[in-house]
Amino acid sequence: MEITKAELLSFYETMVTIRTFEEKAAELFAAGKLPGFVHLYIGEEAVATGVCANLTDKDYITSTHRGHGHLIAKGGRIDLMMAELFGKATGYCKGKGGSMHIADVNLGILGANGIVGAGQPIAAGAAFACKYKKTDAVAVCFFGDGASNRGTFHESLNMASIFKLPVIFVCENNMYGISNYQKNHMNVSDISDRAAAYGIPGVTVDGNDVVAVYEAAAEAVDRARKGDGPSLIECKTWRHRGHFEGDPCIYKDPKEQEAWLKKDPVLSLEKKLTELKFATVVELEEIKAAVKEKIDSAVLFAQNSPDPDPDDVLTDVYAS
Amino acid sequence: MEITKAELLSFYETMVTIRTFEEKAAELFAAGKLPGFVHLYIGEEAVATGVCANLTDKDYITSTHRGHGHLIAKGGRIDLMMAELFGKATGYCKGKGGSMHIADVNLGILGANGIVGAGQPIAAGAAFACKYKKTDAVAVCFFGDGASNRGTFHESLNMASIFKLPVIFVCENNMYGISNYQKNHMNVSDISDRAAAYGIPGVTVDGNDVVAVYEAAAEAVDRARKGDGPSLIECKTWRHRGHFEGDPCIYKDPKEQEAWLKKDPVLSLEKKLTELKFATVVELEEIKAAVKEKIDSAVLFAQNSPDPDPDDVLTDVYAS
Amino acid sequence: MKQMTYAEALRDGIRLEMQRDPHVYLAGEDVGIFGGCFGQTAGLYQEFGPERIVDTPISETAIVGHAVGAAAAGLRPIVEIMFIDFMGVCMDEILNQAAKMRYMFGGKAKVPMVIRTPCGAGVSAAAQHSQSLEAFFTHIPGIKTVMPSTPADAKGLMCAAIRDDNPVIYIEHKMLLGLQGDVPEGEYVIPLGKADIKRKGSDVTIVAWSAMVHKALAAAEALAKEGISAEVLDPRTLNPLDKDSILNSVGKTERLVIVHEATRTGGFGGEIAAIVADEGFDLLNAPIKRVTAPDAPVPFSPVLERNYLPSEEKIIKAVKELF
Amino acid sequence: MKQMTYAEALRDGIRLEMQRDPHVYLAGEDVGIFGGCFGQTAGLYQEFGPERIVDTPISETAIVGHAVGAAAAGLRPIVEIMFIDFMGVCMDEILNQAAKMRYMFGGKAKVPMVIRTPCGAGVSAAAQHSQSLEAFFTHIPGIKTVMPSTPADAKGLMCAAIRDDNPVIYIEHKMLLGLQGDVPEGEYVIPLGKADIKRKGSDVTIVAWSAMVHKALAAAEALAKEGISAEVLDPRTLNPLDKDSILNSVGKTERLVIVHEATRTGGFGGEIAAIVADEGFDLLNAPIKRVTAPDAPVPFSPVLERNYLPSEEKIIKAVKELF
Ligand SMILES: Cc1ncc(C[n+]2csc(CCOP(=O)(O)OP(=O)(O)O)c2C)c(N)n1
Ligand SMILES: Cc1ncc(C[n+]2csc(CCOP(=O)(O)OP(=O)(O)O)c2C)c(N)n1
Ligand SMILES: [Mg+2]
Ligand SMILES: [Mg+2]
Repeated sequence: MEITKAELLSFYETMVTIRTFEEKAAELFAAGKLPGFVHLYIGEEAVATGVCANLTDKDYITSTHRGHGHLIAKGGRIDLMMAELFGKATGYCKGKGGSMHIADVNLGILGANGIVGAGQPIAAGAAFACKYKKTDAVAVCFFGDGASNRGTFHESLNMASIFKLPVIFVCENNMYGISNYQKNHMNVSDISDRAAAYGIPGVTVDGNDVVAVYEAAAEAVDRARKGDGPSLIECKTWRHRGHFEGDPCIYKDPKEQEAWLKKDPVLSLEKKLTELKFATVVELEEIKAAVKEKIDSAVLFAQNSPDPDPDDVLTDVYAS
Repeated sequence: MEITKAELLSFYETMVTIRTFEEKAAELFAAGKLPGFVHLYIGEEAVATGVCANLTDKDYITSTHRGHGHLIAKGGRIDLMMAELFGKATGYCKGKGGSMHIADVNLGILGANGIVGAGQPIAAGAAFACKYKKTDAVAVCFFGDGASNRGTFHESLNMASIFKLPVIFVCENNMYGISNYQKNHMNVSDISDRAAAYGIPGVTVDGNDVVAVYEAAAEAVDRARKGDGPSLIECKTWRHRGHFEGDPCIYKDPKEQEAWLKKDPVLSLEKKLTELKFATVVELEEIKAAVKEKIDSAVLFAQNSPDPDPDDVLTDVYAS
Repeated sequence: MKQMTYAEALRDGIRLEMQRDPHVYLAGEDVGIFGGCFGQTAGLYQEFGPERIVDTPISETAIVGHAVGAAAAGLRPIVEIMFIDFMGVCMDEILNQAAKMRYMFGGKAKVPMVIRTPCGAGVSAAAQHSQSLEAFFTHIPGIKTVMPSTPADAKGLMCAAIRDDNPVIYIEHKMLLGLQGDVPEGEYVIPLGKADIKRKGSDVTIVAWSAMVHKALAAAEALAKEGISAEVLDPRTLNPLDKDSILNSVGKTERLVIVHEATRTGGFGGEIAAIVADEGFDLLNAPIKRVTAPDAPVPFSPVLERNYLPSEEKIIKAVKELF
Repeated sequence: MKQMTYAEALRDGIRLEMQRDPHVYLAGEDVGIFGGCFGQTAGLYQEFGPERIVDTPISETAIVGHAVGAAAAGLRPIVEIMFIDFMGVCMDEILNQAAKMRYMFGGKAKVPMVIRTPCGAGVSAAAQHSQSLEAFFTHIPGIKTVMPSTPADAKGLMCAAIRDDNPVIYIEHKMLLGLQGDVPEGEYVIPLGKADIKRKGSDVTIVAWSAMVHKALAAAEALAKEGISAEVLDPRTLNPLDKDSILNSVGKTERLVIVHEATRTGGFGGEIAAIVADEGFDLLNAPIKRVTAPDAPVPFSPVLERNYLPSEEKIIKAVKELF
């Protein structure tokens, strides 16, 4: 499988969009403009991008507390996302959800989720629906290394295997569950090894290499669409920032942090694009500038949007 | 490791005690004398016997809904057990627990349990206490093939591995979770393969061969006592009867049932004992007769015991 | 009308809805060939096959969690949790996923799913197989809670629960599963949120649900002989709750006794008492009494279990205290 | 006496009990070096080391389940669940194991353990990180439930919870963690089950707990200016509940308003109202009012969250309805 120039450039645009969105969110949070918790995806952009490049609007994803990247990669609208971070009435959730609960069911985005590991059975269920309805749609579940220790992981992978569900479990192993280093929270180094417990394929890839992620996901998605059941893909990566904004990260070894910063997925892709002569530095700058403009206008949209009506507290509890 | 005559004969007595206890329970249940549900262990006696032969009163076990065998093998008193099955005031739980909740904390028996898979974290916790107190005691967790699909399995084995807890997870794979055949509830044939997901040793043994079970458990217990952490042992076995008394077992293939009845663990041990000339048929009959007498007198004890005082409903909710 | 048991009636409801809507399916442990622990689903596997009657592993978390995902993706799952006692295992999926998805997403998701589960004591199944836990669910906004007491209600409320676009906990009492009664044939839907006066009366209102309706009716019968006319009101669904019917009845009788099998403290009886002590305070002529299980786990021994459960006698005694 | 925050005070309680009894240890996610999500356990790791301050994987089921086993085997675990919202994940371990072990075993086991967990809204943490779920635990016989409102109570109740031989849910409100107050130094144990009158009054009793105590006090202050003397009663522990103190207060004031942050339906306010509507019916001179969150998940936007929460104004309004 040869990745085309167009594909690579589109990966780049997505990754830059995520990066810029997140940098903007960090800036806004630091300035006291965003309420609540904010968990940023900076450093992990290649995972969502490489995986979602294999999906269409008919496919489903479940996301996590660290969800902005997944949503953007799956086609979520950044203006509605940004407005939601501000808690505005125009946001994806009308201000009811915030960063941890953004969703777009029409795009197959079944939500960020504040409960670690909760997306795993939900993704299995969405995949169940895809299969039940005899479509070739699939579901992708994003989750962390920490989440792979939750019971939901075990039950969902087992259930998906038994029912041959078209679901891809994508573990974003950034080596930490908050402050808990992978070595201290599990005794295996490759989380993909856990796939064997369910009789499904498991593979580990460099999560900072968008092409590697894309290719592994392509294979798993293809398998799922053909009716051959679920897979587990572990993407080794690193979060550049604290667990949430405000976390001073005292638990991280600065040397390790430094080493990983050198493996920045966006910079690596820039290097690749220029080396392959798919783009000049100037062209890349143009892409970045265009993205920045989009993000800035999303912020403007959000800031100019009205707050929700306080009485809206009581709507949307039940469907009628 | 050579098993001695004395050891083998003691295994035999334990297994016959379990078998006879269970046959009596079946008879009493059919006669309408026992309230509630009764889940019998007939056919699986070699597992509890082989494992518990490695334990002392200082060690802990957690049991299941199918718990009589574990309790007897760990030294539980059959008179108090039988009285509990009848719901009498003299029973292990003063009539409050019944078959599914018999315990003897002084003997390290942390209870049968009506929640499938609930014993797994409890056993890990008991092992945590053993280690914390710097004793060399261990904990054993018995559970079924069905229970190995619960999230508790995953979380407990992972936690036990990380903390190097002295706990042995003993999976009694009788190939069914109620009516659900193993092939339909998981896509691995050896449940011991799941140990790799936690970086701990896993082994599968013939669960109808008490010596094989004993030896595998001896190694795991030894490992645990030495501070080398947990293990998973899968014992392949078969329940001769329905899931609970009254279950007509329509889901079982009669041929498979027949084949397994031939592998009856009690009969196999009898054969071995006579072949090794450790006992004559007459001597074995004597053991059986003695056991039968003990069970009968336990039944008498139970039947002659008083019911609990109805007002006892309100005691024992809290420790004071 | 047809004579059916409560279990047959709820199954009839499932069957009709499955025939009507191909998006409805049933999943759970041993719901297929085995037909459910109390035979509730017997025959459905034969009729609908393994794609729509799905045996699952022992994985309650994944059972309920998968239903949330399937519902959000357009299906209408019915899942069985074998005993209500096991709902703790999948509580996060109920509390934080099923119940909140719609709200958190700003109204942009629909989670139509039913969790069927048997509750109740009476068969010496002891502390982990006998509970009445409805109060957990009534404290979760976003969830509806249904507790039928008769075969007809079991059918009509099952159909309504399946058609509802929200997560519904449908609680079937294990002591009622064999109860016979007249059940309308064919389509029969009882709207959620409508109480039923199971017996008319003028001196005291007894609010009771699920199995307790029958104990309340027996008590009312006995009380009638002593000249006390008790009205027995069955809310049938606790959420939505038909508050108006309760207040109307108390307006007439001026006295209220609430009966539930759940343990007393924090039971749903407290909520009903609180509503009436606020909105119906001026209607009341006497204290509000609750007849419930005591604050203890359910004991095993029949002798203890009998004393544990609310009874006709305890209801009669509570009613008489009001006169 | 020493000035401390609520978080420092509860930590002081943990520290003292850990110094006193080597069987006490603390386990949970990120309780070590990280010091807890809100800094509650900061410094304990340095003082007691990794054997007694134990970082766990993200496995709430195993965290609580292991505590049950460790407690039954002779230790006295304190475990942290990072947000009360996650208690659904480990509900079976609480409901069917911790709470029932002693009873099911006929009184022959002891399960001394504390589950610490922060509750409450106010920081735009949205629906899955802001709940007040105490009513779940008050409906589980075998569990005790503690909800301190001040630094001193936080310490005294923490020590009592750790010394108690039963499973105790210790709920710390996240908006109170930074609250300063006078705290007794050294050993300080407040017996579970003793309410505290946080303000004396004669015209109306306001029962409130946790963060709501402070809103009730503010309302009482404002009401005093209008000539209404409100008594603010903080039960401090919901189970055991100091029923007598509540009835005594209502006996004096003849009016009752209950304030809690949890959603209304099925909240513990219903239980208190029910008790008073039964045992204190003759004392009452007016309906019993509840001021609570509405029956909805907690919204994210500050504008919505503010309207969602009970406030001084809402309490004042409810009180005035009684006159
Ligand atoms: C069930 C549950 N437990 C704990 C938390 C608190 N928490 C939020 S994120 C997080 C760490 C998750 O680690 P991981 O899965 O590796 O994802 P990452 O944050 O590294 O992306 C924790 C413990 C939670 N939200 N839900
Ligand atoms: C959490 C939970 N789910 C379901 C049940 C109902 N149940 C009781 S025993 C059982 C089957 C258990 O299978 P397995 O673990 O293989 O043990 P076995 O009965 O074969 O000994 C089931 C589903 C339960 N008690 N607890
Ligand atoms: Mg991580
Ligand atoms: Mg089995």
